[in-house]
Amino acid sequence: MILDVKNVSKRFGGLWAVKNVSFSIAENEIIGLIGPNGAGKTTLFNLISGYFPPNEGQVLLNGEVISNLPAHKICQKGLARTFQLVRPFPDLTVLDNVAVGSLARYPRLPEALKKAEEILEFVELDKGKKRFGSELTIAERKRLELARALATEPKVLMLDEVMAGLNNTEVNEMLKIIRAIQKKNITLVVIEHIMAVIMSVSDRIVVMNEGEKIADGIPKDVANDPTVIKAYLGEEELDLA
Amino acid sequence: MYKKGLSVWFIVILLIISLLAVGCGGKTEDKAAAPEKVKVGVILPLTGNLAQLGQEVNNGFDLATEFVNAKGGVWGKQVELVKGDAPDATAATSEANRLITREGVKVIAGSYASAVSFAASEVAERNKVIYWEQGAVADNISDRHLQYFFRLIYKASDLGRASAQYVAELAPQLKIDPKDLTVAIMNEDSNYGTAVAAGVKDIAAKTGMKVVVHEQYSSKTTDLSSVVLKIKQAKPDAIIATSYVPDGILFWRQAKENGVSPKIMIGNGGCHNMPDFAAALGDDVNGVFNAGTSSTFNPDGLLPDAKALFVEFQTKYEAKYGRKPTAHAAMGFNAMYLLLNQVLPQAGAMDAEKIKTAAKAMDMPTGSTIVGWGVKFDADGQNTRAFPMIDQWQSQKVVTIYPKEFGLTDKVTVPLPAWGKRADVGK
Amino acid sequence: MEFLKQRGKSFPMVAFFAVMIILSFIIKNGFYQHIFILTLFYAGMSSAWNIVGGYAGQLSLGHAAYMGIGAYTATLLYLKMGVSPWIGIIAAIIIAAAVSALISYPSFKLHGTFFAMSTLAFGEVMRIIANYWRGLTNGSVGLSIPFKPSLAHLMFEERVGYVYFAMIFLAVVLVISSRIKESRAGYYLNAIRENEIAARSLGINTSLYKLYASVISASLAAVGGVFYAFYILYIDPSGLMDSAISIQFTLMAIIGGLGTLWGPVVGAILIIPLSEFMRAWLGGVGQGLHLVIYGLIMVVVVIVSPGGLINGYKVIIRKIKKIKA
Amino acid sequence: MNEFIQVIVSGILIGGIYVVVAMGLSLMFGVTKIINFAHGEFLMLGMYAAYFIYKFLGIEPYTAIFIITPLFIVIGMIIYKLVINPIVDRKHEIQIFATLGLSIVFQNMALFLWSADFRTVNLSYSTATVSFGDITISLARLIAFLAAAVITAAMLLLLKYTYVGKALRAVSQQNTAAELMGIKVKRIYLIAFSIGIALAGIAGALLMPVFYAFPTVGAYFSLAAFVVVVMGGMGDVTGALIAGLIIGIVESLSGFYVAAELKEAIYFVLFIIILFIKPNGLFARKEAK
Amino acid sequence: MLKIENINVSYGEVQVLHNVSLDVEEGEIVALIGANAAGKTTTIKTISGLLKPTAGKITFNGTNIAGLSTSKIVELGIVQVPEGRLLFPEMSVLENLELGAYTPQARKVRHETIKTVFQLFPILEKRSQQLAGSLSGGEQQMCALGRGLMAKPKLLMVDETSLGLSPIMAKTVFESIKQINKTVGMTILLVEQNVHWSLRLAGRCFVLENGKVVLNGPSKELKENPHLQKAYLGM
Repeated sequence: MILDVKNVSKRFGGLWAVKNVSFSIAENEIIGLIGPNGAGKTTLFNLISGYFPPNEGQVLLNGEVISNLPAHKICQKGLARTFQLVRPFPDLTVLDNVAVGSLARYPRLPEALKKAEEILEFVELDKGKKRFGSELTIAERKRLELARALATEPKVLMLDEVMAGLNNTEVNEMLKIIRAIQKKNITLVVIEHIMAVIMSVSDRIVVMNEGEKIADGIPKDVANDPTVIKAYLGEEELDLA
Repeated sequence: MYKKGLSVWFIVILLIISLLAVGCGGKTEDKAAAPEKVKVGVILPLTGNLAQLGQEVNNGFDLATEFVNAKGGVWGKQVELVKGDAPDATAATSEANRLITREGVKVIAGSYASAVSFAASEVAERNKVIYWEQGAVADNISDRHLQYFFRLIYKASDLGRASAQYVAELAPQLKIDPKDLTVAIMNEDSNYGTAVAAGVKDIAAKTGMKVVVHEQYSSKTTDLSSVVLKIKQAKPDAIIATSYVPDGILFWRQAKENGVSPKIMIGNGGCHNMPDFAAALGDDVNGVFNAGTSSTFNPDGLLPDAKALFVEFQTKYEAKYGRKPTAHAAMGFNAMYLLLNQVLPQAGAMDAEKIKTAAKAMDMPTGSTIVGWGVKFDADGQNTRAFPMIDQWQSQKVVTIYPKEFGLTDKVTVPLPAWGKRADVGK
Repeated sequence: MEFLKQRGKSFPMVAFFAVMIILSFIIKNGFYQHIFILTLFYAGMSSAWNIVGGYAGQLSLGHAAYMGIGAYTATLLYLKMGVSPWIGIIAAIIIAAAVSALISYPSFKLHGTFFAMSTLAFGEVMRIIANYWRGLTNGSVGLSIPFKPSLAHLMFEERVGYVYFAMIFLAVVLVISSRIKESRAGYYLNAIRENEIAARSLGINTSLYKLYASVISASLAAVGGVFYAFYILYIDPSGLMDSAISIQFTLMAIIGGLGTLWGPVVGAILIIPLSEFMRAWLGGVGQGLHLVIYGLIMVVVVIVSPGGLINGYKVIIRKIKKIKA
Repeated sequence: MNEFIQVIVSGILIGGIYVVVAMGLSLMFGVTKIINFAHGEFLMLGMYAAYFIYKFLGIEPYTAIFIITPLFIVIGMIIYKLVINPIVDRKHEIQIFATLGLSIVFQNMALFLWSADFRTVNLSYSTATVSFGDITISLARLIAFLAAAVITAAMLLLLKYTYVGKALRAVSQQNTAAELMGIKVKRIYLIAFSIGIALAGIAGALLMPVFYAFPTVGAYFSLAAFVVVVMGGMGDVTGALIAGLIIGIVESLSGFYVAAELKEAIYFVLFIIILFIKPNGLFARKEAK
Repeated sequence: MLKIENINVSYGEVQVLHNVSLDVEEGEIVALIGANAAGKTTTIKTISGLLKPTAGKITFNGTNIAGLSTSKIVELGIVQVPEGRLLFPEMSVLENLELGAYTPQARKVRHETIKTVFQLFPILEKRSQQLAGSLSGGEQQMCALGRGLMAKPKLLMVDETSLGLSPIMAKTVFESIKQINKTVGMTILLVEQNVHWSLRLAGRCFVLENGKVVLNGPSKELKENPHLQKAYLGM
């Protein structure tokens, strides 16, 4: 198992944002993490990536406990992430944005820039690489964010809604990129909203609701799980009269 | 990270502009080379925290120049003061450089504030220009053995010695042996206050007076109650204070509020002889002593020429500025007048070496200037015949009482009456 | 010289210093030389500030303290033990670096105004300590350095010596600045400035890099302090470590362009001559008039020019490029 | 023991003055998020206003507050329109330097117009005291302190019970939502700024009987006021009151028991330490996001 | 009632809305649906006057409101309940509601309005002295809705009410929206990510994708639309 999440909980004030969540990810899998808004997906990402420590439980990367390490250490150990609200560095160029990522592995700038160019080519963002982070469209920003995380050469890459706000063509392109990333032997954890999309790309799906894991399995099983349907789609027989 | 090729041209353009500015400046220098007027540089703090006293000195400088110009100027030419504003040492360096190299002055008068004097006189020395210091008192300014530096005023520690000495002399009137006299020293912590306090301590050690409290504070403070309380606790017979105007007012007001009532209160210039000080305290100012230069002593103690000038200065000053000259204005006048009326005519030309020789040759007895001093410079350019006088506030006016020959009155009130009962001091 | 080796990138630097050297031959008038020296000095100080304030985005308002530490260290070593200021520079660097490391580490938890205010308070504390610690610093009486011109004493008979020294100081700061800017550290600092959370997620030890920027910046400011002491030859706490001086460094970088290599230099080239000439022209006219105008210019420039002159210029270039494209 | 109480009392009194000066600053910051580095200069102008009103109209400073308040509201509006409005949405550093430039302008304008003389009004109550046993309290400082309490209370009432006050709080907490409620945010900024300036003017009038006006007087108080505002948790009225008193007491204690020269340094150090422990001020309820 | 014709909106140099047109008739519930960042919030921010369109026309009851200030638009009767609720966290529930009635005309009748709001959301009356920041998510959403109603709007725009709410809570909130529409006769423009809810709640829907309206029509028809099913319902 490359990533083990063991009984992780996080409390904000009196509320449990994440409650006793456990799952494991095998190498080179694509895991879909879904759930309605406010289910605790992003909080879970923040816990795993070291943005804040869990109140309870442990996270292990390649068998090593990482749950009390600072975020930068976790990244250096090979776990990278993107943010739901994209955070490109607005006053840096696209190339420089990605170079910040690749510098984690290639301390010398020329090499880092070369690697960054390669990655930009890989995500097909190499055309406008001299533009500033603030000048990109939403789709480009998402891709930039992905490229930047990829540039840190992670073993595990966690993507937080990289397809939100994209149109169909763009979603398909992104899916292509995600599959290509998988081919590079990188394990992926993907938070996504749109069921159809996540179903098609994931090897396995973890469903969360109100901070808890409510399902974990292959897409087909999960899609037919009545608890999931109820949580995710809401009660169909709602009376709005 | 960014293509810089073009931004460099931006800088180059800026440089060209500054080059042009320099080019224009060169012409000014040519103008200075053929002067129609006698140019004398002035460096004073005209802005910033020390602006008030700087302006007083400036008034004195201006009036002295008017006097001399009215009499036909120097060498038959009118005198023009070229002024530089120097609120701090860096600005002093700038202004000294400007006056010397762009305005071409050979003598600079200044500077009241010691930090300004330090920096500006250094530049003058390096450029072999005379620095004529009228009122900066820090001891070590003249310890640098500069060749072109002359200081008319006494050192700060000598001021402190004078006030402490006077306190010791008053002890018998309080029926206290000077050895049993308890003294509180308080001073603002810039070089002026610190140096004065050192002089006070020196005399205290010599006379055996007991320093029961020594408090130093920043003149920029908003509250002196802790200083006041400490002094109140120690119950000293005398307080020897060195303050600027704001903290001086603050201290005495808070002292009054807390009922601090020493038998003797003496200040050391800077604040305690300023009209603003009296305005803030009203009748409670009466009875407070001040050691320092005086502008209100008895001119009968002066030599006849000096006396005439003293009277003329007093009336003309009041006519021009609408108020009586302060000691700082008088010192400014004195310094500039000596320079324009004695030193430069004696030197015969605007040449630093000649001016230096003329200044070194000066030998004026005590009582020959409008502040009572004589003039005789030692090897370091320190005037050996400057001395502070002692004043007492009476009827909200500064009245000189010591040395005797300059005293306006023999009526000296000691001990200090209680707060609110000081209207009759000196009567 | 080191920076000549940097292929095409060093062209602006070479061009700049070529112009500076030419200027050093042209400017013979002492006052202009003095302004020239001050401009180079302030450009260096502001560039040093820019490493932490611009690159890393930590708006420090206490850098005069480091200048003071540098000035006092070298001056005291020289006056009390006869140590050459060249060695004093090294001592100044060590002490300033240590102090900045000590204060910076906890203060980087603070953001925005809170950080700025804490550095302002730090600067004031250092000034008050320098004033109070009379046994060491001679307090407000200040320290005056006797003028004994020689290269070993860092004092020059001809003012042009100071011009070259200031130029070397600026060159060193600029080379270090550009080296940082064009390296991992520079990228990391920029990333921290732009978005600290994202920076952390990319494997950047943000505290460490901020510390690094702070230490280098403080060390360079201390070197500037040594230069200042041996140029003015008199130092005192209120003249050297006043918060107004810290603010000057910041102002130049902001006027010129925060976080750009040349911004602080442009800022200094504009502000120093401006304020010096204003004082020269108007200082004797009316008390304070020159500063009223100086203040007005400052307000107007800050309001009108977004993000400094260099950035304003960049925006224009960007627009031009767009039209062309 | 008595001396200790006296020291504490003095501290509370000077703290009261800091509170008056800081209150306007805090309000401005809370609502507009701008730190007004020229606040001390508005205090200075307030002192001059009180001085000239006394000198030429014979109206005592406390009464002059009724003239100064409307006058300074107008001044505040003008300055807001000219300087603050253009920078209100800009970066911190722009705001800092615009207001800093303003302070240079005002300081030297005062110097140019009124010279560097120290102006005092010497009133019967300038040095009058009230005594409780051995403890003496300066009357004018006591009045300033009581005014601080009254101003704090008035501010709290204004903020709590009036629509304008609620709008001020709304804008300071969530300005987008406030705008969506139909609140003219820019006008609220204008109001906050004008009230802040008026409070600086009032502080000037309150200070005039105990202090003295001169061009750089603002700097003597503004640094302490900044510390109070930041420590109290930007924009928090009660926080500013408590922080002001803490600073005053610490200053007084350290001045008496340590050294008068170090008292400012000591409260600065305290301030830095507090920030290290509570990075958003002593009374910040939430972590700023 | 509200008519938007071909508006374009940009953030800086990035255009986010392209020729968006939509209309709302009096008394109906219209939903604006689409994925994250499709431009829904931008659209209603533009209606509220927080953003200015670079092209196009917005009329409300015949008045052109494009480019008017937000406060003016609120006075005209368009009120937005913003995404993320944006309550004033350190003010009480009551104060939050009172601030809703900021415009002069709403302020006059605020005592009556508040009664209606408390009837709709009894929990708010119970919590009226509590700080808004201390409420639970659902309560906060109700408070935000109540605050919007306090302005006496003619058109209430509700942005992402269900965001961050549990399904049960979301259900309650949706029910109350329906209630508001029914009892008060309030016109409502709903912005939602949750397509199921929107289709059930609204009479008509507009679907935004990448800043363009790609579909619109009565909810019943849209429900059968294969594109919508594929893109949003995972069918």
